[in-house]
Amino acid sequence: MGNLEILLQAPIFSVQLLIDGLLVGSIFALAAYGMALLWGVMNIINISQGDYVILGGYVTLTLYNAGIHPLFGVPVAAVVLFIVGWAIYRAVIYRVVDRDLFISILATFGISILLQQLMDQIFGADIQSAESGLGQIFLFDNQVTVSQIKLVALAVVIVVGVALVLFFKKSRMGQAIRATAQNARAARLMGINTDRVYAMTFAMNAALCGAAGALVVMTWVIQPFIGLAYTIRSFMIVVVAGLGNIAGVVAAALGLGAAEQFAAFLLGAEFQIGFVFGLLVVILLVRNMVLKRQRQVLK
Amino acid sequence: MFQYLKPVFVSLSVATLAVSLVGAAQAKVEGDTIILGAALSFTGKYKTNGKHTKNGYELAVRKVNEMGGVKVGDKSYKLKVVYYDDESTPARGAQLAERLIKQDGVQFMLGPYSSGLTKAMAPVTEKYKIPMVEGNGASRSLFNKGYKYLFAVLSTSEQYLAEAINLAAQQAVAAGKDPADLKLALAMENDPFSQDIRAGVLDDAQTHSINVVIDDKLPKELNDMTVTLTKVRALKPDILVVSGHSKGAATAVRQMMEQKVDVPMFAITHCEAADVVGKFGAGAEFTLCATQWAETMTYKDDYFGSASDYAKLFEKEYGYVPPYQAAESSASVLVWVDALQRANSFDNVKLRDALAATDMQTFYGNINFDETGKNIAKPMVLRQVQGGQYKVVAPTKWASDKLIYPRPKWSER
Amino acid sequence: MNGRGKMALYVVAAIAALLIPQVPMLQPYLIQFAFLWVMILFAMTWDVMGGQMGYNSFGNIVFFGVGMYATAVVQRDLYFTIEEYANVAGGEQAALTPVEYLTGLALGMGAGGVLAVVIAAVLGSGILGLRGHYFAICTLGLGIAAGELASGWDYIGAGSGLVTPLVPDALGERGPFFFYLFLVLAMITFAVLKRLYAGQFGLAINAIRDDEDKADALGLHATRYKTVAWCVSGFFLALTGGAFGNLVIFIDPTDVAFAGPTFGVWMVLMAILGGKGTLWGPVIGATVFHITQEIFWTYLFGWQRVALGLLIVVVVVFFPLGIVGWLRERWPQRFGEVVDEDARRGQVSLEAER
Amino acid sequence: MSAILEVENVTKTFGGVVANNNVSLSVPKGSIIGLIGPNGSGKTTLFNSIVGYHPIDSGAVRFQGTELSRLRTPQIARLGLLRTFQQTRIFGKMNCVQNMQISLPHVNDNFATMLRKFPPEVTERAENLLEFVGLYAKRQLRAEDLSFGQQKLLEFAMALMNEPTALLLDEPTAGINPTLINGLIDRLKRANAEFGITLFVIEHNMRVIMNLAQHIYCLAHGELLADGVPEEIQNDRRVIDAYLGAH
Repeated sequence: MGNLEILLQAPIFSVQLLIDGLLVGSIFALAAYGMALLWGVMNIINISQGDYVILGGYVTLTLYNAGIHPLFGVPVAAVVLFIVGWAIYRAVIYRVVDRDLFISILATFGISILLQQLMDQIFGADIQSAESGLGQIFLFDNQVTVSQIKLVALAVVIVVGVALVLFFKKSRMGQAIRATAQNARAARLMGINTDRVYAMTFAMNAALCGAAGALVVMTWVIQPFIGLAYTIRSFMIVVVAGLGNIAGVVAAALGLGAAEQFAAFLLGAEFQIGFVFGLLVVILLVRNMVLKRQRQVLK
Repeated sequence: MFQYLKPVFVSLSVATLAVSLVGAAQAKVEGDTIILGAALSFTGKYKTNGKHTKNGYELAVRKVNEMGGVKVGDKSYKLKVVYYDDESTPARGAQLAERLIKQDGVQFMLGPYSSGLTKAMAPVTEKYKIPMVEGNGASRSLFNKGYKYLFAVLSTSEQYLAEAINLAAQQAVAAGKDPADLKLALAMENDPFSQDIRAGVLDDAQTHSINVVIDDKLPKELNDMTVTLTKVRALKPDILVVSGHSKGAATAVRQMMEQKVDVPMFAITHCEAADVVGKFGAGAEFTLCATQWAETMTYKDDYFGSASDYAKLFEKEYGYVPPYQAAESSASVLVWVDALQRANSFDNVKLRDALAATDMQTFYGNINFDETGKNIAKPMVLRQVQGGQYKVVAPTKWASDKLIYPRPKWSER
Repeated sequence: MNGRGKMALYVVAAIAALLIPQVPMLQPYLIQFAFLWVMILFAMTWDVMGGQMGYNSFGNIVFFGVGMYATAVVQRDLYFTIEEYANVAGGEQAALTPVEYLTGLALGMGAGGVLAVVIAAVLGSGILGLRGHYFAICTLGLGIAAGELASGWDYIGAGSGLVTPLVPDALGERGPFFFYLFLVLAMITFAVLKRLYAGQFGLAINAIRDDEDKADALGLHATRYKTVAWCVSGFFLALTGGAFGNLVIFIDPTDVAFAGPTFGVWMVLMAILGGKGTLWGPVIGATVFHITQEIFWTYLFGWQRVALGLLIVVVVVFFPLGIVGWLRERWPQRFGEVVDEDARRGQVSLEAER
Repeated sequence: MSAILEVENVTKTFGGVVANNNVSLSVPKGSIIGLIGPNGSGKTTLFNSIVGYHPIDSGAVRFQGTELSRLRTPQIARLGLLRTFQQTRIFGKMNCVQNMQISLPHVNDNFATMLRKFPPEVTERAENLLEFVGLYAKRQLRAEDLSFGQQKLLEFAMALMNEPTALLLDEPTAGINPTLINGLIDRLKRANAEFGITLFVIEHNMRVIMNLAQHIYCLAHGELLADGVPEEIQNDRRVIDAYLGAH
């Protein structure tokens, strides 16, 4: 493994990979938290998660092309995606909330294809990106570079995370969402409009993805067809971290980010996506083995 | 008993299938129109280049029709192209080739976009002995299969960036160094086209005994090559070669600029299609770009005039500077026109022979096919972005400007 | 109708299908039909898992790709060295005699089938322990990971893909050849599945679908049935893949062989559209889907995939029972079912209240 | 009578909550034994421990001399120790006869039997058993279309189809129309007498269990509180307190 030698001889590059990985992971955390929310509250696994991310990227890109600084894209994409999410809930999702899980998986798969194709028609299949204009920080005699936009991403994730925690603790809507997550029927009996809660949850999830997308388009490049990888990453992070555990989600996301960078470096970039999906299979199998050992009572 | 329904369903489905699919054109020549067929990528990852290809075909068809059409026998025919969308996937491409030939009765094929799609369609056209003239399938693996009905107006992919390696070797010699001391880094998309370029570059590196220090394959769904660039920073190669259609070009230029990766020579493909200058401005400066064709070249023909005339016409028509993908597509149509007129017949074997005997000049370059069907009369050109313009720097015959080597460091710009 | 009468109908239908190539009007469409048979095979093999057993797999495409690559590699290595093949394939391959070609194809498909069974058995022991959405997502990951792995493996051509040999001219045109190849494969698959569903196997996997814990509690070898079901599904899908590689000639790892986002999803959609968990549902679903798709392709130029996405959403949300499923709910007696109308009505009103 | 099922010092905890603590009991061959206890006293957990739904922390479970605590549910079922569920579980989309057919004993299954079609004898036996529980007229209905009580009966019939040596019944009369309960008790007794099936029954309905069981164990707070013949249990102070205390 020639690649391993590089790391062993110049360990400084593992610092580079680690920093990159952690910062990249912080962007995953946003989308993953949205997925955990959706899963926990509505019991829906949203395959179109990644496509909301990409759509958020295109919203930001549109601003950027109109001459507005892409950093404004973060809130704007969040708001636009909030509306899109609400609309999608009203059009499709509310019909599948209480149904078989597979129906919702397949329905969101359909939405995913639809969004991809619409983005392809509207924005084109080319790779595009928005320049944040933020520079790089050079460390260790220029051996390690950290792009400031990735630091901004980390800051955004922290701010959003704190805001979410406050939202769930303090606001009425947040409490209603938590109540619905615990027991939708009981919440309904207590007078909570669960339909509104679901709509809100779905829209908030889309908004989180939109914000993540704005960061993605400033950090890397986007094209309409790369959403699925973000969905899978989110799913993995949630499986590892569990539902409703924001600190766990962030930790798992950072870990995945770093693992991916090292895997791509060591195995070769062509295996990066394969690594993510392979890791998913492994994690699920391991999880199942652990669960089997302690499978609890079935009623 | 549901089984009662079976024959009903079978006949129903057969009938529906038949009815839904009948109705397409059933002839290679309809009245005074010659029908050409093409499956192009109107959706999916090759969509942009699919559009360039279609614009190229359409512009040529319109021009030919305006100038009196094609004379076969003593009759003048208009050209018309039937398009299908191959969705950028080879499975669909093969199916569509079949459909164009068997269902629509097309006897004259134009190529799709990308080597992968061409690889999927060529065996089908070959099997039915339908000649196909293509301008966008550059992989040399297309031309070692003994295909007799496939003709490509473009230079094959192993030539794309080979010139860059030669240039670097020359520079090394000029600086009194041994080319064998040069270090080469490759980051090539994992698809037929780029892997072929890689093969060509590796061959040339071998002749100069250049040491390959990085040999990464980029994923098809590429959006980040930080990892490869980290390796570049670690190993400090003298040449970095990246190929991955438009997205490879855009990603590489952007991230090189962002992460301030210094490398003396940086060569890529698809600069024009990805519009790296428009997108990244100064960041694209000093990048070497392989191109099949440049509008500054001095070729000309009766239909379009000179290369720059073509570029002007194209820009007027479609609102953007023609990338070479469009030019080679237009040239493919011109090759068909020439062959049809020389063969003076619609017989596919005669047409094949006429195509094989092609020896002409177009605005795109000289065209003369060898026995494998690839064009050997036209060189690849290497351009460097200098002051926001693409300047031809190699080969010497066409060079308008001198190569700037090494690339200035980011800190010194 | 008695068994003999049914049998006669099947025979008549089979002969009718076999005679399609003799109809001059249909001859240009034989490859279209071949694709249709492939779609039917997709839906039927998926339905073993998703419909009959309730294990919704997005990863069955793995077996398709494995079969395709195995066949292509056998065909390549049987009569050529890799070197030779890279340089003298394609047009020159008329050099293969019909016997050589058919031997290679048969051996290759056989190898692909066996390999798929082995993979299904090995993977199944772990993955089939997952339930519900975990299984669905895991298999989704499996399908994509397989494609990425194939893209990185040089022996099978990596990202550059692999070209399969051409059908020798002596075997006639491509149209009839592949028409019959896939038709026969589809018929065999249909017959085998019909037989499997008729016995204990069918009831067992239905039981697993309805309540796996109960099946466990009754002492059913659930894991064995699940694994065998996956092996059966994988085996026929691998055969399909092997032949499909020869049909499209060029194998691209992610777009043709492990084409999860297209074929992988279509097979699910087709089975649901026709009615999952029924014998005829997948056949009808695939037929309707294929025709719809061809119409979309022809008339919705460039927007066909948008339409496809919409179609998925609409079918899944509004029509989850599928065509045959809907017919069966509507006229259960015609399907040999007896329904307690009072109970049914009671349940409907209960659901309405919910 | 020799013990067919022996539970020795079984302890099971769920994350600190002790569900079963050092429970020992034995079920003699051919008997009908009852298990009672207030809600949450660990009855169902004990059943789950016996049939292998989860590992036990310590202790031993033996069925006809075979140690069960390392086996998994289907293996235990194939030994002839079967259980039914408190929340009835049947195969909803299949009709009653199919439900019965697939409930055949699977102990001799191999790859060849996967393919077998069900011979007329099997169908006949299935129909006889459906007749036995009073579901013959509904045999072609989908199981999910049956009423809750009928589903319970079907589940019982399925268990009989499986030819178990011993049967663990988790609240067989819960949710059943009181007018049908006597009939059910009668059938349980007949199953015990005619088919020789040992029954181990969790039951809340005191009238039923007193009528049915020959010997009764009482659990409270996960521990064995008392055991004895119905009359003893009925008059046992501790049992009465446990039930009252639970309310």
